[in-house]
Amino acid sequence: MEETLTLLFGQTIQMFLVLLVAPAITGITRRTKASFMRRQGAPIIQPYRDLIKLVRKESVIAENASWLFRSAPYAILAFTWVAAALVPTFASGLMFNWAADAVALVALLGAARALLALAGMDVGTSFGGIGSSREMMIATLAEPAMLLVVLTMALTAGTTRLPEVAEFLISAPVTVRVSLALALVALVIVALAENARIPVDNPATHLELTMVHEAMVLEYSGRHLAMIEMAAQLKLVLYISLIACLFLPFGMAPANTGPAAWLLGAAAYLAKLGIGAMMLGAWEVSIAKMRVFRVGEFLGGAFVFAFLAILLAFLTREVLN
Amino acid sequence: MNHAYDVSHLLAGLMLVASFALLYQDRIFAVLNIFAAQAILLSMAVGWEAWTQQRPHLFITAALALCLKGIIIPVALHKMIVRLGVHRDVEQVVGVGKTLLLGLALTSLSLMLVLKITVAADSFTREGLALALAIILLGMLMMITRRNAVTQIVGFMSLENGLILAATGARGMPLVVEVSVAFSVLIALFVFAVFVFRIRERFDSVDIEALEHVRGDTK
Amino acid sequence: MMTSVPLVIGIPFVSAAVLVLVPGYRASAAGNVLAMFATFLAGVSLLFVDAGASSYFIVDDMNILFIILNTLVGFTASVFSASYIGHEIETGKLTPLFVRFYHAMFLGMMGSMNVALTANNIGLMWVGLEMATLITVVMVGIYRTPSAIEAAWKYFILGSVGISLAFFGTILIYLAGQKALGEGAPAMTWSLLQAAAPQLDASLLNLAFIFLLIGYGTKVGLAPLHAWLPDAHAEGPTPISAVLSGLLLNVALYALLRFKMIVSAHPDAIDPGPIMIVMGLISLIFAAFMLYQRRDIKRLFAYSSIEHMGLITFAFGMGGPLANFAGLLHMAMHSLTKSAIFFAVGHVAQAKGTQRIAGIRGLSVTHPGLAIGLAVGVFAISGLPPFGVFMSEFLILTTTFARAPWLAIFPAFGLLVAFGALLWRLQDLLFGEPTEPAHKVSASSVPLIIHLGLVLIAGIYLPPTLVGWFERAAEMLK
Amino acid sequence: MTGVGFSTAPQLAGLLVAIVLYAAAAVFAAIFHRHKTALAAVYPFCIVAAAVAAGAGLAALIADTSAGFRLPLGLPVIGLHIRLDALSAFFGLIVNLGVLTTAIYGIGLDRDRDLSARVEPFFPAYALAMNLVLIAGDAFGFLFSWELMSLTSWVLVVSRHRDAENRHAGHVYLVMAAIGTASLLFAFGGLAGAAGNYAFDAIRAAPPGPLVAGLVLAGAIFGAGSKAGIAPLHAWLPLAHPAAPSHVSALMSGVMTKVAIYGIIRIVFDLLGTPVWWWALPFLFLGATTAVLGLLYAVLDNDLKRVLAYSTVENIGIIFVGLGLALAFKASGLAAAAAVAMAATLLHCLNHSWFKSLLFLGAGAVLHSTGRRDFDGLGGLIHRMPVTAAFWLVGAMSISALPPFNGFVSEWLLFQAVLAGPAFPEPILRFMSPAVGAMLALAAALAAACFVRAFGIVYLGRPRSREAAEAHETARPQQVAMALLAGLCLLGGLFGSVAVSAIQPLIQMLAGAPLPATGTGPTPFSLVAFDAARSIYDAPTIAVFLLISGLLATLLVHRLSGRRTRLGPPWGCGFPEASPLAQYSASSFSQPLRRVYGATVFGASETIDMPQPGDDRPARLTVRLHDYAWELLYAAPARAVVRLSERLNTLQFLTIRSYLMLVFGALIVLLLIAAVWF
Repeated sequence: MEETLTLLFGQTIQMFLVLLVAPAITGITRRTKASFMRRQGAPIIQPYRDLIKLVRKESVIAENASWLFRSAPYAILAFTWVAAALVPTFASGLMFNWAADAVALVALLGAARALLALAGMDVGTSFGGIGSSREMMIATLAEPAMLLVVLTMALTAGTTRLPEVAEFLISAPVTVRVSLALALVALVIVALAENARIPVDNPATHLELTMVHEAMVLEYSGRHLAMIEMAAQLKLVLYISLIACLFLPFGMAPANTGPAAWLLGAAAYLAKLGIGAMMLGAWEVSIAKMRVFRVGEFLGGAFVFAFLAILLAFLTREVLN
Repeated sequence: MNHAYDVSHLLAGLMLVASFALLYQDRIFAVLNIFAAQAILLSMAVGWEAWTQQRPHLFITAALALCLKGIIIPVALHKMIVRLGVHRDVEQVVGVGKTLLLGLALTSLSLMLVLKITVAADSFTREGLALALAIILLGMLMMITRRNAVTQIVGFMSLENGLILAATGARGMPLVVEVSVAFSVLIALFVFAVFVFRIRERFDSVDIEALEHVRGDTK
Repeated sequence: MMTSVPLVIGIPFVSAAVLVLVPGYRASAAGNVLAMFATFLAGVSLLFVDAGASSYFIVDDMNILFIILNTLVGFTASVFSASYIGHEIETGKLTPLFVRFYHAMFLGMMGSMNVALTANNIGLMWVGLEMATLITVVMVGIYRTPSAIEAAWKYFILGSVGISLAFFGTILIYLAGQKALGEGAPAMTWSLLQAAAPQLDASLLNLAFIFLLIGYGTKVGLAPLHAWLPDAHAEGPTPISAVLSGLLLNVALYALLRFKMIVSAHPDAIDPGPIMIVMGLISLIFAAFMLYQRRDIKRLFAYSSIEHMGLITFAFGMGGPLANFAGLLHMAMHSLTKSAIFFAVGHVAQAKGTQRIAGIRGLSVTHPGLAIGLAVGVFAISGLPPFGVFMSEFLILTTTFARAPWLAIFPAFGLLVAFGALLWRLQDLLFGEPTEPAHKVSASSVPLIIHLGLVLIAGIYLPPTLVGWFERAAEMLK
Repeated sequence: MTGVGFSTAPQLAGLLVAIVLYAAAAVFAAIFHRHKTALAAVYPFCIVAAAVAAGAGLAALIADTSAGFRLPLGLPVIGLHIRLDALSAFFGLIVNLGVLTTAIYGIGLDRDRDLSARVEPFFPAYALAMNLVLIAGDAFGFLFSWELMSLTSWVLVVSRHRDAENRHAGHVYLVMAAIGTASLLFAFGGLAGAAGNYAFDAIRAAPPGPLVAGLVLAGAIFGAGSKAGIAPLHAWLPLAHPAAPSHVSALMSGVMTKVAIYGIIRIVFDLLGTPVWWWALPFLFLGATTAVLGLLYAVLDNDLKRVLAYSTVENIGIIFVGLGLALAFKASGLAAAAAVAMAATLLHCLNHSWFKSLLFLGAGAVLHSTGRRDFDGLGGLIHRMPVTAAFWLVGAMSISALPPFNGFVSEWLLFQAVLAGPAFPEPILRFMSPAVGAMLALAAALAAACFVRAFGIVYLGRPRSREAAEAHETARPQQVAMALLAGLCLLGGLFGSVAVSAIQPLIQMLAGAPLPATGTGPTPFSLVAFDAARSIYDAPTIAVFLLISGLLATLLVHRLSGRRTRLGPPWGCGFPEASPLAQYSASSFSQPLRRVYGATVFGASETIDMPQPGDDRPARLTVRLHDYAWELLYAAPARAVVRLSERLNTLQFLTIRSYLMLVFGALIVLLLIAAVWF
């Protein structure tokens, strides 16, 4: 009983941790980019301010918007948040880590994406349509790649439960395997695409026919926009923690350990997030955005990598047993 | 008994020759005459069989053949031709030379077949059968190498001749058969006549090419 | 024993003779129906007098069903004719004199078919078939339109050639039997020949079978001997088309089967199987393709008859209890279904005033009942459940596949091609915007209902007696 | 007579009662077809029958009933065998639930507009035929009912016969059905053997040898597969399914395809004896390609009902993959994995029957109220038909395998099965399973894209036509039917574990072992594939989580914000378009996907006709796609047949003499043969 409570407590902590950290990560990324560009840039806490401001503003909605348009942001935020809360972050084996395995995680994100795309089409402007259609096209390439990566990891660890994967990688003496490397590359590409980062999309643009994610949310304002922004930031966190959990789970507090260990884990986790954010920033300044129809090839590459990875994983399994 | 065999063989052979003549002939009246001749030969053959086999009822068949095919039909056809004003010479589809060659081939085929397979049967039946088969095949050949309806009728009847020859050649075959043959030939003639006249009503020739411009299911 | 055979044969002939004298076509129509009904009763009574063989007639498991079927379809066809031909007079296509003539000949034809079916003497069998043929020749030409006369002429020439070849085959059979059974009648009695089959002269049997196959095959309508069949069906009066498809083809095939029994009972004689398989498949597939180009509705179904005769011949060629059973069943089902289809087609032609498929559209709108009848008929003949043909085709295909998989492809292919064409045409007839004119249908639809009802029942339940006949006949057929 | 004793069970009795009811309804409607009231009465009739049958099926499934008897009907001697076992029961449940909901939908049909003697009498007949297929205990009965099923549905397909497209669809459909039946005939011929053991028990007693088994397998896959709509034989399906009235389309797509799957399972898993590993290859290959191909068709098509039909093709592909995996695992002696794959397959059959019926019913509602199925004429319906839209959204999310709906449950199980792939002893299979996994992932993503597109174009945005603008919400019974199905989709999504444990006996029967670790999860509702340590999916917990976080978010936001909302014109980056036609259309939505996939799969080619400046004719963009499956497997053979028939047709127009020549020739040939032969 005692223990259950602790785990529940831990789970709750994680839920709010990710929520609190998310804007900061975006802030760090922006800041890094700014400094690489020799700009001063906004402070790291700027995203928090933006969110508050957005929430406080009145929200303007098109007359012909439907109930779906109004309710979508809540659902999107919920889906993303749950997904983010279920990825092992600072400690594995928390209360509800088991509830959703890797496959379910991908599906949760998929649900959020589908709703966002629908919301984009609701008002019936051509921009929304552009955004949704491109988003879904990108998804058709990114999601399989992601799933394959996850499956590769699951294969090496013999389970689709992320905590167990992490545990396995911590405990087992991991000889660096080609399949893992390929999977990592694929996952990074997918992460870039899913989070609408350069080179797939440019989070900082508006009024360009090249935009994808921003085009979908054009019609949103006020609190609705805030929630969508929040969801986007959560998603970024989620992906960074996923990469961390799958490829460098070190420092994560193992299952059934107390709050003491969690503090360490948390520290390690935050460090990873920070580094991830900075690397992202560095990457974004160092390369240019692609034309939308090159994206297909780019993500196709991710798919190929992931497929090779799982293929090799199967073969290595063959060697093992 | 031996010369019995010779005679029937001779007659049958002559009938075969007649069939060849029919194939060769291209003037319609001559065709009719030759057919009459073949019919008469047939009746003689049948009669001879009746005598040698001591089966008097075969004489009926002989008589039938003589009167009907030897006299009545040729005359009737002759009249018809005159009445209908059919052109007197038979257009052939295949040249006479080819026709005769085909005829020879068919004859040899039938001889080969029969002689080869009916080793068991007595020579008498074998010869009769072989020649009869040859005559039948030649009759069919005549039917498909001539355009003119009358000659087709003739060809068909020479085919019948072959049948009767075979039937009588088969020893002790019950009367029912000859009767049926005669019967069918009668019917045949009757129907032929009906048709020929009908055709006269509809088209102005007995040339069945004229008949074939309908051929159903027009596009 | 065999007290009712004389009746089965006698009634039609006698009443035919009477009808020739009866004035007034209505009376003769009624007489026809009456006589055929009596014949039907006589046929049914065959069930109760025990089967047996005399020197001229025979009643056994092989033919009893066909006799009954023959008389039944004859009866229904006569009912159909009564109303149908009446209509032809109203439309002035026929004169009363010709109609009297028609009914008399109808009876004559039925009588001679019964002769062929009951004959034990192969000569007699031949006579019966030939009389039936010659009478139908006249009936096909009865409309005296150019196309009708051409059809009859074609039928007559090919028919007579068939006659002669079949007769030559009969002579050869006699010669083959002569050695074993001595000269005279015995050597022409089927039951004796069958009993003494192993002692017969094998090589003569072979030659005989070839001639019989070509001769009677012409009547069955096997390709390439089929040429007379489509036109004869299309140009003759519809009841005659029904009888041709439903009965005459069957009778001819029945005769062929009798001889097949003798030949296959002989150890050294050739196996008729392969030849029949090949000819059957040729007819089946050829007819299937021909269906696509048909413009005339009666010719369409005539070709479908060729197709099914091919299938049946194929089945008997395969042999074996299952295939033979299926073949016999298919013969029965086909004659019921196809005659029903022709009844329906007759109605359609009268309703729409044309036989051209292009002139008939949207029947399901203007004549729903008729449309259903036609559709049921076509689906039944295409071997869809719940109809009897499905069972026979099921048996034929499965057993063929089980025994020679590669061989089973061909009949299946043929049937499917044919189905494609029939369905196509059927949809054209039933659906779309209806065409003018749309008269009321005058002819009686009772025969149609009776036939389709029987086919439906047979598809679901076969009475054991029937099955018994079929199984024993299949046994006889090897 | 053939080993089947007369053993009956209440469940079987119930099923038979239902069948009698169906028959009664059909006959009744056929007799009184002139009276609309009588026709309308068909549906309540069917509801009762379906309820009884579904109940019986469920009971039989849970009790693992096995009962049957023999009637002196059908084939002589062998007779007609009636048999009910867990397998028939499961699919019986699928069929009758489908009939139940569609019949409820039918109650709401417009008397004067929709009811006709061409539909109502055949609706129960169709249901009857499908039930008969399931309880048939011998080859004859099976094919009999199978063909009856095709025939009755054909009538429904051509019920709107004045439309030439429907006639064409009907023709293609029935011919294709006949071809399929023929190859099933072969399959059963091989199973029965020359002796003709057509009863299933007899077949089970003597399974065929390896070669024959291969042929039978081919026959079964071709025959039943074509009925289910497996690529590349699928081309008839998107023609026929949409042509029928919508509630019938729902039955054809949602239910009849499952009957076809039943046929395959019955033959391959039950009658064909112990499996060999390579049997799985065709299933895996065909299934994977079909799954992806079907969706690519769907995502590029612009007709609502045809899109649904294509997505049926895709789902059949997924089911095939499941079957293939189950077969492979079973043949390799990996019973547990086989059980997982089988569970996934069966669940997907169930789930697909639900959401596909739901989607078709929704499409029917749209078609009924707007009279249009083409995407370019729809849009904005969420305002006019909110209820339909809501339920359709549920259906769309389920079919895109998004949690917490049922589509995801079977998808998840299937991935678990794929993950067991490395255990295969045969290298080919070991190589194939990741490939299959990749294809499945691709299919899942495409499905999401496809249904976002469909929902967005039809229900969101602004109406693209007057009809759409004047649409009205559909009738109450239709809403009830959709509500039922939507509810099932949600429940199935939340409590998939319950369903799995319910079909354990069936899984045992087919895979050789039950699911290893059901009920060992943390909560009673957590779905466990192999063991709790390896993989868990706990839908209820996730759902609770979603609720909590959703509520939290709402609370948070509403606490902070003034909740002020103002309505204004759409922003659209300051370029508000006047005309609704300026919206993103269906084809523009699918353009990126077409760019990415079209060229490879459909040989897509774009030609742009851009007029010179000053030239006032409009610019044109024309896109050409090739449907290779149709062109090569349907159109080409049809053309060949017609051409050949034209050739042969000259034989109808010869002269009498040449016909005589034919006779003569035949005779001579035979004589020559004789001369050479002996």
